[in-house]
Amino acid sequence: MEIKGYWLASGILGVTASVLRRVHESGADVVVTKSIGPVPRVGHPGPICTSSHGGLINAVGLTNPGIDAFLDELHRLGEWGVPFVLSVFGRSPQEAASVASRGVEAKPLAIELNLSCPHAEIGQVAHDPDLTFQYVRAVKDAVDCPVFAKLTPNASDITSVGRAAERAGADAVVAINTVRAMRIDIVQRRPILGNLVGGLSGPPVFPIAVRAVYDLYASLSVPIIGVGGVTTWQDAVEMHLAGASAIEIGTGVLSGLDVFSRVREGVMTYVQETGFSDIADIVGLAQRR
Amino acid sequence: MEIKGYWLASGILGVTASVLRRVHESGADVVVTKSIGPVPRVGHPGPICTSSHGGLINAVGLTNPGIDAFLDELHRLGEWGVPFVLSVFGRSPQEAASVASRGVEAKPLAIELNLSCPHAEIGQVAHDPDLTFQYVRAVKDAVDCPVFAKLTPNASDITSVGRAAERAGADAVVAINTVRAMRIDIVQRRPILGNLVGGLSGPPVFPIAVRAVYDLYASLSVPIIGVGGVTTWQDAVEMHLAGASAIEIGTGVLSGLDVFSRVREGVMTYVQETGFSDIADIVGLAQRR
Amino acid sequence: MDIELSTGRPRSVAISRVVRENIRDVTLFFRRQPDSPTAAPGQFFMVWVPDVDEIPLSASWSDDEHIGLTVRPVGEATQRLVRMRPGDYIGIRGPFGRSFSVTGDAAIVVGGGVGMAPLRPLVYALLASLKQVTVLIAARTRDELLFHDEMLRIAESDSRLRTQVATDDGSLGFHGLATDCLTALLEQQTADVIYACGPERMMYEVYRIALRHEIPIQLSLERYMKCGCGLCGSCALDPTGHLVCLDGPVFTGSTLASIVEFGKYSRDATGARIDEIR
Amino acid sequence: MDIELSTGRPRSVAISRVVRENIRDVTLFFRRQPDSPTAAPGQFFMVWVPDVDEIPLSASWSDDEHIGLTVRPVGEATQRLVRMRPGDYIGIRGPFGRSFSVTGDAAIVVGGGVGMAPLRPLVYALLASLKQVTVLIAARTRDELLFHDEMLRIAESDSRLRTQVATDDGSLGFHGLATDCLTALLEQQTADVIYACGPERMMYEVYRIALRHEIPIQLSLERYMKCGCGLCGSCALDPTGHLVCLDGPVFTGSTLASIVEFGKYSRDATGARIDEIR
Ligand SMILES: Cc1cc2nc3c(=O)[nH]c(=O)nc-3n(C[C@H](O)[C@H](O)[C@H](O)COP(=O)(O)OP(=O)(O)OC[C@H]3O[C@@H](n4cnc5c(N)ncnc54)[C@H](O)[C@@H]3O)c2cc1C
Ligand SMILES: Cc1cc2nc3c(=O)[nH]c(=O)nc-3n(C[C@H](O)[C@H](O)[C@H](O)COP(=O)(O)OP(=O)(O)OC[C@H]3O[C@@H](n4cnc5c(N)ncnc54)[C@H](O)[C@@H]3O)c2cc1C
Ligand SMILES: Cc1cc2nc3c(=O)[nH]c(=O)nc-3n(C[C@H](O)[C@H](O)[C@H](O)COP(=O)(O)O)c2cc1C
Ligand SMILES: Cc1cc2nc3c(=O)[nH]c(=O)nc-3n(C[C@H](O)[C@H](O)[C@H](O)COP(=O)(O)O)c2cc1C
Ligand code: FES
Ligand code: FES
Repeated sequence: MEIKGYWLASGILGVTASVLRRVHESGADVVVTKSIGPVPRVGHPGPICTSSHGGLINAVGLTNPGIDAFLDELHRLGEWGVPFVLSVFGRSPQEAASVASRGVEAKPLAIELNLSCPHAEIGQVAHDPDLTFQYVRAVKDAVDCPVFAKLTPNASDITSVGRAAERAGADAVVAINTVRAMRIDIVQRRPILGNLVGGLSGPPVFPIAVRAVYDLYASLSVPIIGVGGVTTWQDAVEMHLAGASAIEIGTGVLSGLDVFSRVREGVMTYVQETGFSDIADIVGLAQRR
Repeated sequence: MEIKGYWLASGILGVTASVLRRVHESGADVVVTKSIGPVPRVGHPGPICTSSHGGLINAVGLTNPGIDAFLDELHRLGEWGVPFVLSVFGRSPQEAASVASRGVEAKPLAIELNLSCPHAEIGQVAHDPDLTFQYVRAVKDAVDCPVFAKLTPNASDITSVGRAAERAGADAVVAINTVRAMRIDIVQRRPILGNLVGGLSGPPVFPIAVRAVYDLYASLSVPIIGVGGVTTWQDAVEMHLAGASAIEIGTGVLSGLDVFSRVREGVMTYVQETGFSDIADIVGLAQRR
Repeated sequence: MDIELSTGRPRSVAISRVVRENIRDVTLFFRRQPDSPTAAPGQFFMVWVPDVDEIPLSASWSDDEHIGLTVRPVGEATQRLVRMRPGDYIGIRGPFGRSFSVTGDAAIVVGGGVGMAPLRPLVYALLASLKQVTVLIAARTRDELLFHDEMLRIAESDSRLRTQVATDDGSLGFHGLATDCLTALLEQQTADVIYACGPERMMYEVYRIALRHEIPIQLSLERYMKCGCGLCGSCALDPTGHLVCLDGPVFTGSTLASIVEFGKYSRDATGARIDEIR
Repeated sequence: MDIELSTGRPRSVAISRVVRENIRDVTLFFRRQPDSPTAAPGQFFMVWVPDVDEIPLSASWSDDEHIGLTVRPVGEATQRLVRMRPGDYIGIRGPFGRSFSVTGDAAIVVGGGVGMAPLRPLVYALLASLKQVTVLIAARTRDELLFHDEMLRIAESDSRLRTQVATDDGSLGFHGLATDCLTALLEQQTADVIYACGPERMMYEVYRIALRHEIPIQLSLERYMKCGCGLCGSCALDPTGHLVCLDGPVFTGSTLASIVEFGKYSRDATGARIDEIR
């Protein structure tokens, strides 16, 4: 598949075929599903989200119906011709691989391997290059389609983890997942989220994501899929210049499902007005200097 | 020294005795100096700061006149009776220890060991528990006053690093320093900061700091000094509830030097209205549950 | 994009008053925070029940000073709520969702069980706009009728309001289902709009009755909600992807015509399809 | 706290016009971004010179459409700037700092070297407020006089403006220092406010002259600046901790009376004290 365009990020609205189709029809070039595991999972008790200083913190906790039930939704996406990427997770490389190999039945464009949810027990994978290598290798061995590794900004050294994913055969890396965060209610004097801790997304994390994409682009040769805090075309241009070939938008859907087309049109106008012929021409341009 | 109150964070305005006195007189209980090294250091070329989606990114680059020249300023602080903490850094444990032992001549309340600047070459210390242990131990051995270790949220596991600092004898830990970040200018298509990358501070990092403080409080027995994104008394209450005994404010001075007294008064009113007798009574309260 | 506005942060409020409405339902009142909007009829809040969960509840009362939530205990969160006392804290996000819109001249309002909660403020809004209103309150038994006394009291002084009761066991009013009562009603009187909230099986029948009589309707749907604000997707409807939290909970009959799952199936907390509606 | 407002982000603007003012100084014009404020006389911008540094420069021109910066090449950043051509990019944050305030009825304005930059818009502001203005333009030699022709031109049509020139080498006007010229001037005329900008040695003497004559003054100071917005502390003054970027750059005589370093010493890029003023 070609890594380009403006995609729906995993976990936002991505639990049924119907809404994923709607997001696609509203302008998302590709939709990434909610991260799916081997069995149904309720996730964390509510509250599962809260705003914070311009951002969003969530601790959904990988709620999903399990790959078996979700295959129905995937097949529907296929019938409807919606271009989709299947996000998967697992408690071991084998488990992730088995979910992925069940999922490819439904012919996703690619598998996105979520190694990086900061508020679920699997959060620690993408902190460790070796573990990341094992997960990516296991999934690559299990499927024929492209495999993307989704990384966490909470790792000390995201580029080592990215390089491990690349060595293991990842066809692209996705950066970033949410940043560890927490809010406390000062009236009840207790953490707000049912899971106590969660992950920060939205505008506050944008410069953290730009930095991750920039660093990864400088040290990897596979494409980077940028995600984190993008809500405007200016953000998207910046993310492309840092090195993102495609961009995923999650929290930004709160500004309306037309965010994908608004962003795309803005970037296209920018590309034309600055004399380039294609968005691909600006990818990584901030790296010269 | 008692770890309590509202302090000026290191690196904000902290390069001369005069302005540090002014900040103290404007309401900061304690002022922490700019991080001082062994020799004069110009820091990074400009731009050294930029706003980003409600936050601030800086790459000052540890600009400082070196401990020898800075001793004059410290002595002046002493004469003026300004309660101050000396922040130091070094490229090796020995170098940090030697800066600290020169600095204690001027009788700081404590030494704050900056192990965590995300945009200078020394940034990597507080990613590694062992290295952190060595730095803290070396400085502890060199000085008689309390030593605080300042940690980075960019570490995969801030609590391991905090525990290493505690084992090495740190009298408190300070969390958090800035979060790795970057902005790119979309007209010139190059990173904005002279140093390309910098550190995010201000409101966007607040929930990241709360989480770090909460996690550290749960696993350490030394006091936690909370810092990151505090600009209102509500923020400060939240930080105390997470586990901060004292709170440092940096970027928040952009709202006026009276931020310290505004925050203090708000917290005191909160403490009284909720039936507690002292701010210390609410420290860590969000941990029950 | 204003995340503060679209998602919000649970704000703790102390329960100021607890009113037992009938043998099952309880209304909890709390003071409205001055900087938060009042709720329009049909809008809901995400209500944080400490240590348990966050659940959607409609505003059954909303004025400048107070907000009221009427709760029927069906599981852990709602049971915890109905046991609350003045001074206890809950957390509030919202109001969310689209409200009922006041149209037409003669309305029939059909509330089944705790479905009367969002309809109570609607009745007041309709009367304020000088409409003729017939409210049909249905329950399994007379002890479970919600807001019946209040509606009777209004009807005493305002002839534009008529009340009608239906109980499954015949303990008061019409003996039978709300939908049978509605059918009977429509033989005697006409209406140019029908509003309904209650068990989905009931609403689906109301929808079919209205279709048959060619009367426009507005129904308030329930689906499992985690975020309440268009992020998580758990409340999405097949096959259009309408979100109950954002595009609803109030839907018109013409939108419902495109919702294949309406009256047929819904989804559980994991997102899995369950062939069960409430 | 609005960091966007207080600190800002360098915004790239293309140089629209380059004007050589004299053998040293060059004015660079660019279009003002519609959503950014105009600069009041005495306010400055932080100017990002790509690949080099970010430095403070006063607005020498500011109207609804354009902003002008007049630059004297003294080091890498300023040399790069004076070589710029239309279409080249710089980044702009600001405007920052406190401006001159227009007071009194008869003003003397003393500009030494490129110190005339912030004084040019001040002269216009004074005249717009119907003041009598004497502008004293000083330079080492006539070829380095800044805005002299422009001031002469205004004076031709507006009798309230008088111009006076002083050159160190006597190549035009008064032969000698600006301060000696000012002393001579004050023997012929009086003034109820003095404004000055230029080398600190000059400003310090102007300050002492004004003190002797008991005339209120406003001076624009220079100190090393990294942030321009009250964060880094590099521009702090001893012993009060006044910040040149935030509390200045324009200070009144009464504030300067408390600044021991004024006219005596300053600090270098590391923050170390240097017994050197410009
Ligand atoms: C828009 C809307 C408005 C509502 N208004 C009211 C009201 O005014 N008064 C009232 O009593 N009830 C109302 N409900 C229903 C109420 O939200 C559920 O009864 C409540 O969530 C049950 O939670 P529980 O923990 O008590 O029960 P559980 O044991 O968790 O579940 C009992 C039943 O409630 C459903 N449920 C559980 N959690 C949710 C959730 N987060 N969202 C939706 N359904 C859920 C379950 O699927 C199950 O069918 C409303 C629901 C929606 C969607
Ligand atoms: C409020 C203010 C307004 C100014 N307005 C003008 C103006 O309108 N026109 C003009 O030509 N100059 C102006 N200056 C001076 C100008 O900022 C310096 O000449 C410039 O920074 C020199 O940079 P450089 O790289 O060319 O020289 P360098 O080689 O870096 O330094 C040459 C001299 O400039 C000083 N300097 C360097 N960087 C800075 C800095 N960031 N802040 C302050 N001083 C610095 C050095 O200490 C040294 O004395 C102003 C300065 C201030 C503080
Ligand atoms: C409510 C919510 C749920 C999410 N669930 C997932 C998930 O299941 N899998 C995943 O890889 N990322 C998940 N994420 C992370 C997003 O895909 C994305 O990486 C992150 O939110 C940053 O992008 P944004 O700022 O555009 O939202 C979730 C984010 C949010 C806000
Ligand atoms: C301009 C600037 C300079 C800083 N310099 C230092 C420094 O020298 N040493 C240090 O330990 N932290 C430094 N920091 C980090 C702050 O002390 C603080 O940890 C961080 O900014 C988060 O707090 P805040 O959000 O209140 O600013 C600096 C921060 C800023 C914004
Ligand atoms: S409840 Fe989350 S999208 Fe509707
Ligand atoms: S230049 Fe940084 S505080 Fe003034």
